[in-house]
Amino acid sequence: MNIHPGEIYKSFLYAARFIPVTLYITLVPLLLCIVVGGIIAVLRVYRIPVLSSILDFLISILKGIPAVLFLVATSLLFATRFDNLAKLLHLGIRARDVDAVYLAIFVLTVTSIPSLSESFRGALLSVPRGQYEAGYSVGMTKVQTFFRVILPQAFFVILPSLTNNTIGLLKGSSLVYMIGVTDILNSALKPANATYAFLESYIAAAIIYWILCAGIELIGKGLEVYFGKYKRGATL
Amino acid sequence: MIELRNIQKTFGRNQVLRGVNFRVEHGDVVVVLGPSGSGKTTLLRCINFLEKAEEGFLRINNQEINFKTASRKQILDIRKQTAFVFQNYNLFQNKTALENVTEGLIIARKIPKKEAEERAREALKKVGLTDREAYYPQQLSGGQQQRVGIARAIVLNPEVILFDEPTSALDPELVGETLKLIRKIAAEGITMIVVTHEIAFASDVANKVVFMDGGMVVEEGRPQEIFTNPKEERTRQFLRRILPENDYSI
Amino acid sequence: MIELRNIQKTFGRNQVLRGVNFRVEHGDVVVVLGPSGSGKTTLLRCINFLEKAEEGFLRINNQEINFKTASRKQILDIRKQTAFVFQNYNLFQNKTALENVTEGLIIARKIPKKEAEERAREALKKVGLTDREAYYPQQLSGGQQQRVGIARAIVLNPEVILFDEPTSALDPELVGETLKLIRKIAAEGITMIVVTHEIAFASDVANKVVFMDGGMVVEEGRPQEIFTNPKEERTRQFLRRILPENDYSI
Amino acid sequence: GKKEQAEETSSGNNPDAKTIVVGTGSSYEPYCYLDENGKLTGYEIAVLNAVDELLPQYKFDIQIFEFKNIAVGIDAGQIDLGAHQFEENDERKEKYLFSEEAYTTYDNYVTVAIDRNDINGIDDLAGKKVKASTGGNNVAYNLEKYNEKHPDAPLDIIYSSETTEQLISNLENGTYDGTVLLDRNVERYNEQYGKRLKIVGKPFTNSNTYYLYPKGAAELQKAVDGALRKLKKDGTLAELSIKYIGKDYTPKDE
Amino acid sequence: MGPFFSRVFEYFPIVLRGFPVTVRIVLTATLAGLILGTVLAFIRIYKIPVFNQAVLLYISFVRGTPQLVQLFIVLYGLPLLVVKTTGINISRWDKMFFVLVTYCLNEAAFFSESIRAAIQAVPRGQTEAGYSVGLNGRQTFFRIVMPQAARIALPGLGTSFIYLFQGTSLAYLIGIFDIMGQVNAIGARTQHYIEGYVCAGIIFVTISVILEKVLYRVNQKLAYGGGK
Ligand SMILES: Nc1ncnc2c1ncn2[C@@H]1O[C@H](COP(=O)(O)OP(=O)(O)OP(=O)(O)O)[C@@H](O)[C@H]1O
Ligand SMILES: Nc1ncnc2c1ncn2[C@@H]1O[C@H](COP(=O)(O)OP(=O)(O)OP(=O)(O)O)[C@@H](O)[C@H]1O
Ligand SMILES: [Mg+2]
Ligand SMILES: [Mg+2]
Repeated sequence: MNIHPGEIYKSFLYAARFIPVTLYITLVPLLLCIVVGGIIAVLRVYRIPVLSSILDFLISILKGIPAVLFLVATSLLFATRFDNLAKLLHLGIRARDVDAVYLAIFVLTVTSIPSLSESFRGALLSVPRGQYEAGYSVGMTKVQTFFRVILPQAFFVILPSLTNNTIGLLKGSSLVYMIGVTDILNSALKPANATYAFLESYIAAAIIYWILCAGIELIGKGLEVYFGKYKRGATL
Repeated sequence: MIELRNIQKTFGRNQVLRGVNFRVEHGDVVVVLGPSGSGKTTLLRCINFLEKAEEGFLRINNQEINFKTASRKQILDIRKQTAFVFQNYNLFQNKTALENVTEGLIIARKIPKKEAEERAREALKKVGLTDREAYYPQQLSGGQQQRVGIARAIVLNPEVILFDEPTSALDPELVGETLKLIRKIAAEGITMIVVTHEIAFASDVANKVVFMDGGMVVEEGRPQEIFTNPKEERTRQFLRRILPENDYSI
Repeated sequence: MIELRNIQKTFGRNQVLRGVNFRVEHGDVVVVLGPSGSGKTTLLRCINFLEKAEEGFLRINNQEINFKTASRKQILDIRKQTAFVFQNYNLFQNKTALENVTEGLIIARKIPKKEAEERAREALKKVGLTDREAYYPQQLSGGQQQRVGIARAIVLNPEVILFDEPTSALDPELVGETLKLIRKIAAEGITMIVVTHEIAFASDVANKVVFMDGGMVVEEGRPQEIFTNPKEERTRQFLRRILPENDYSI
Repeated sequence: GKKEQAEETSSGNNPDAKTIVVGTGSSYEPYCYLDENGKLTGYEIAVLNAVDELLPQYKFDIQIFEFKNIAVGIDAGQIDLGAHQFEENDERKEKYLFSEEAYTTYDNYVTVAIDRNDINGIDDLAGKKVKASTGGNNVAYNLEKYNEKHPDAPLDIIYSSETTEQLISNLENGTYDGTVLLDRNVERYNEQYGKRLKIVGKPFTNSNTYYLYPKGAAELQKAVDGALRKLKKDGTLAELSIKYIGKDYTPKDE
Repeated sequence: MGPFFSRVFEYFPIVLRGFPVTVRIVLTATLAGLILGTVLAFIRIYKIPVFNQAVLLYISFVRGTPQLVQLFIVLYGLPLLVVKTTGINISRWDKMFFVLVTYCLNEAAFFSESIRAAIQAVPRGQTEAGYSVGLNGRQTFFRIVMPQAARIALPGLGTSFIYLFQGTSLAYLIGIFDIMGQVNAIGARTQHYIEGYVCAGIIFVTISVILEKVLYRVNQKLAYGGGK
């Protein structure tokens, strides 16, 4: 094996500067997904007529659309149509003024919604019926019961898969290099332009990813302990 | 005063309640008896609107509600006058004993937190759990959980408390304690409808026993009458099976 | 004949069984009584090796086994002579009633499928479930599930059947039925150890009552003796709480 | 089925021939790509086969890797020769061995949208957005070098790896002001998408492409260089260039 | 838009050539991943010393690093390991082998956690009931616990199965043309990428919708009379 540690170090320094970018395009979509995926899951769990069947179908379609197709199609449509639309609406903004990061966030959010929403759905379904009824029986409305009783319990259940989803998003976010957003992986490769030390670049990126993922797992475990405090010292 | 008139409830094609009528005076304790599947739980759930009956009227004091046309607001109103104690407790798993009791007060009744906690502590004291207020349900024994469930109900100061087999998930030794507690609350003049198979409790505490079968009230009356001299054959048959002087011969 | 000698079991630092001794003659029915946590379940589980006791001897007929040194083979042997009926049924959820009963015969006893099914059908008939053989546990009522559990035990033709509160999860009406069934099996001369709080059943069916507390046998004797004239204060106290002539006054 | 192609043309009748694992790509038309039938083809492949033909002591086993992974494979000692239009520079030479003999010219030009008239050379792009990609050949390297030399008026280099269609659209809508491409690639894009791009000014870089070897493969390098020289001399290389790329892009020795 | 769709039609059969390759990777990785994942799950459940720590490290590595790096390790590291330990040179084996190994190891790590959760979700009483009728540990696991755990794990496994169809593109990086590989090859040849992606999208969406239906059926079947 012909590995130059110096190149790893160089790539590491390059890539480390882009940790914030990767975290940004991971965590913002994650938050958006939690909100949107959560709402979709709620609509499906409460079996809102018509809407929930439409969502069932849309989710299974969306699951099948490869992220790169979505990315390329979105960015193409954006590049070719946005200016016309903006002119039509008399907006001063043009495609070139829009930071590709926003496009990246949009695409990563939409493509991650199915798995997030599925995790949420499973978690919501795992809260026993009796918990809803207990809420109603003390006079709380559906909404109050949901936010005060069901959600906190579902959140505990969803945490392991949320950790999984976050890690998936983190690693999957390097895709947005296809629209000019530079993240950890692609900045790690930059020094290799000069040297072709791609192996070293990949190793550097892997180290950073591993550290970040370990951190995410740690946070996940911490949240599990925190939100699961009602399970601690369970005697029954 | 609570009055049920012609309550009907169907699940799919299965009519579970076929027009139930009865009346409970203020401060009375009614025990509902009946074989499994006769609709006792469903009846209680309908009164608390956990299930929506298709037909019938419910009158609590001077407020009458038609199940067919009940509005959201009316439902919430009725729920404020009724409280439910579940067979399997159904405590909020993510809340401590104290929070379980304050939740309805603070969120549904909009009572300031401080006052709510005061009242909750009082209720917990009544059920003998003062020292357990910071415990989560999973850290409590079945009997303790059920007592928190009872505290959660009485703290709301409802017109009527509905108990669905409050002791059937408890260890035999704890059954007595819990029934004692219910008796104590009854003594305070709170109206109660209790589904239970504890005949001794019923004879002792109830003002009225309602025997249901097949979604209808078959017979009702004072406990002594029903237990010692049931009029209906179906009641007699049921009591024979359930009374402790059971005969195990084949 | 089954004999337990000095059975000791510790969970962590909590010694749950502190040297239990008793003896059951062939064909006898022993009822084990005692407050919650006294170690009744643990004792049964040790006999079936669901839990491994640290100390003690178990003798079934002429075979004696030392818990300390029991080998895998010995454990399987013992399990073949004992059968367990669980409080919450524990039927195999992925198997029909019939398959639940044949499973042990076919897989553990290597009996040909056809013969196993014949024997299983007979057992199901004995518990009155001939028409339910193709149902999955989730499609059966609690009482029916418990009867499948009993069929699963008797089909193995064990030396002793261990029942852990076989009726405590059942509807009161079904309790009688199930106890009747157990009595019927007892009449066939199968040795049984039954943990139950059903005093009426114990008085009627048991040859012997064993009262446990704190991991030890406090008192044992014939039911009439124990129930009407317990020697130990602890036994008296317990019976006062549990007997149906309960007093609910505070 | 990548091995067969190598075998049918290589001097496979020599049983003592040493197998050389050649790493090339599959997504750089017209150098190395799959034709409609899924067969690996292109200028690189043709030249490799011609070289193999001339070297009875070697048997080329052409395998497909993604551009960057060829270097990784060489690092790992599993690829003996990389052929993917590699350009050389000093940094690369420290880590790898390049062929002495170049086999393609590689002239890059500043490229802009066709109706863009304000940019006539690299200096006009100062402060403007220039698209480049990592994991490619020398373009990004030279753009960075340019910035080092012009710290007062640097280019705003944006790294990306979009599809051709995205690139053209982004040059048109001003997301990028320009990029640097091979003149012949610009022609191809214009053929596919209508005349939407143009090259401006004189070449941004003049360079050539070489084979990439691990350090210490001098013997193989010498032999291949010899074969290349022969192919250049007898005109085969030029022929292949015309056949596959459309014009003669073989380097003329001064 | 006319030429766009005619290109989609033209490319579709070519993209479809990658289908068997994708299916082969997906099926192999899923099957082997399930088996290996179950073994890993057991190591975690029984907390077998040393192995447990090793498995934890392994899962964390697989979850935490880019798949491409894992492919390098398998492609270049595994032959080194094998040649050192057994003297067999596997470095020239079909590259498909290495792709399969990479995906298997990857899936195993991800599956093991869901499998572990599913096995632990089957009530302890089921195992005890098995013992009480005289089954041994292995019999109890395969006949009682596993069929029930399967149902619990199924939704999660099904989703990752669907995603795996789209995620086999490592193969392309070393010259094996799965569906996405074919799309890239077409893109490289014609400069038209999006049409190929659309073809792939059609295939994947079809698979996703069909699988969803199949999963629903299997789920019903594994419900053992429990309905929904
Ligand atoms: N959500 C439901 N959907 C369909 N059928 C239901 C539902 N809830 C109850 N039932 C049916 O309604 C009937 C009455 O049930 P209910 O629980 O009210 O009986 P019960 O008298 O409380 O019996 P038990 O003593 O066993 O608690 C039963 O046949 C039951 O199967
Ligand atoms: N697996 C275990 N780990 C730790 N402690 C245990 C375990 N199983 C039982 N115990 C403890 O052992 C004691 C005896 O339990 P056991 O279940 O045998 O009592 P029991 O007499 O059957 O009570 P009950 O009437 O409530 O069923 C209890 O204090 C219980 O908490
Ligand atoms: Mg009920
Ligand atoms: Mg017990």
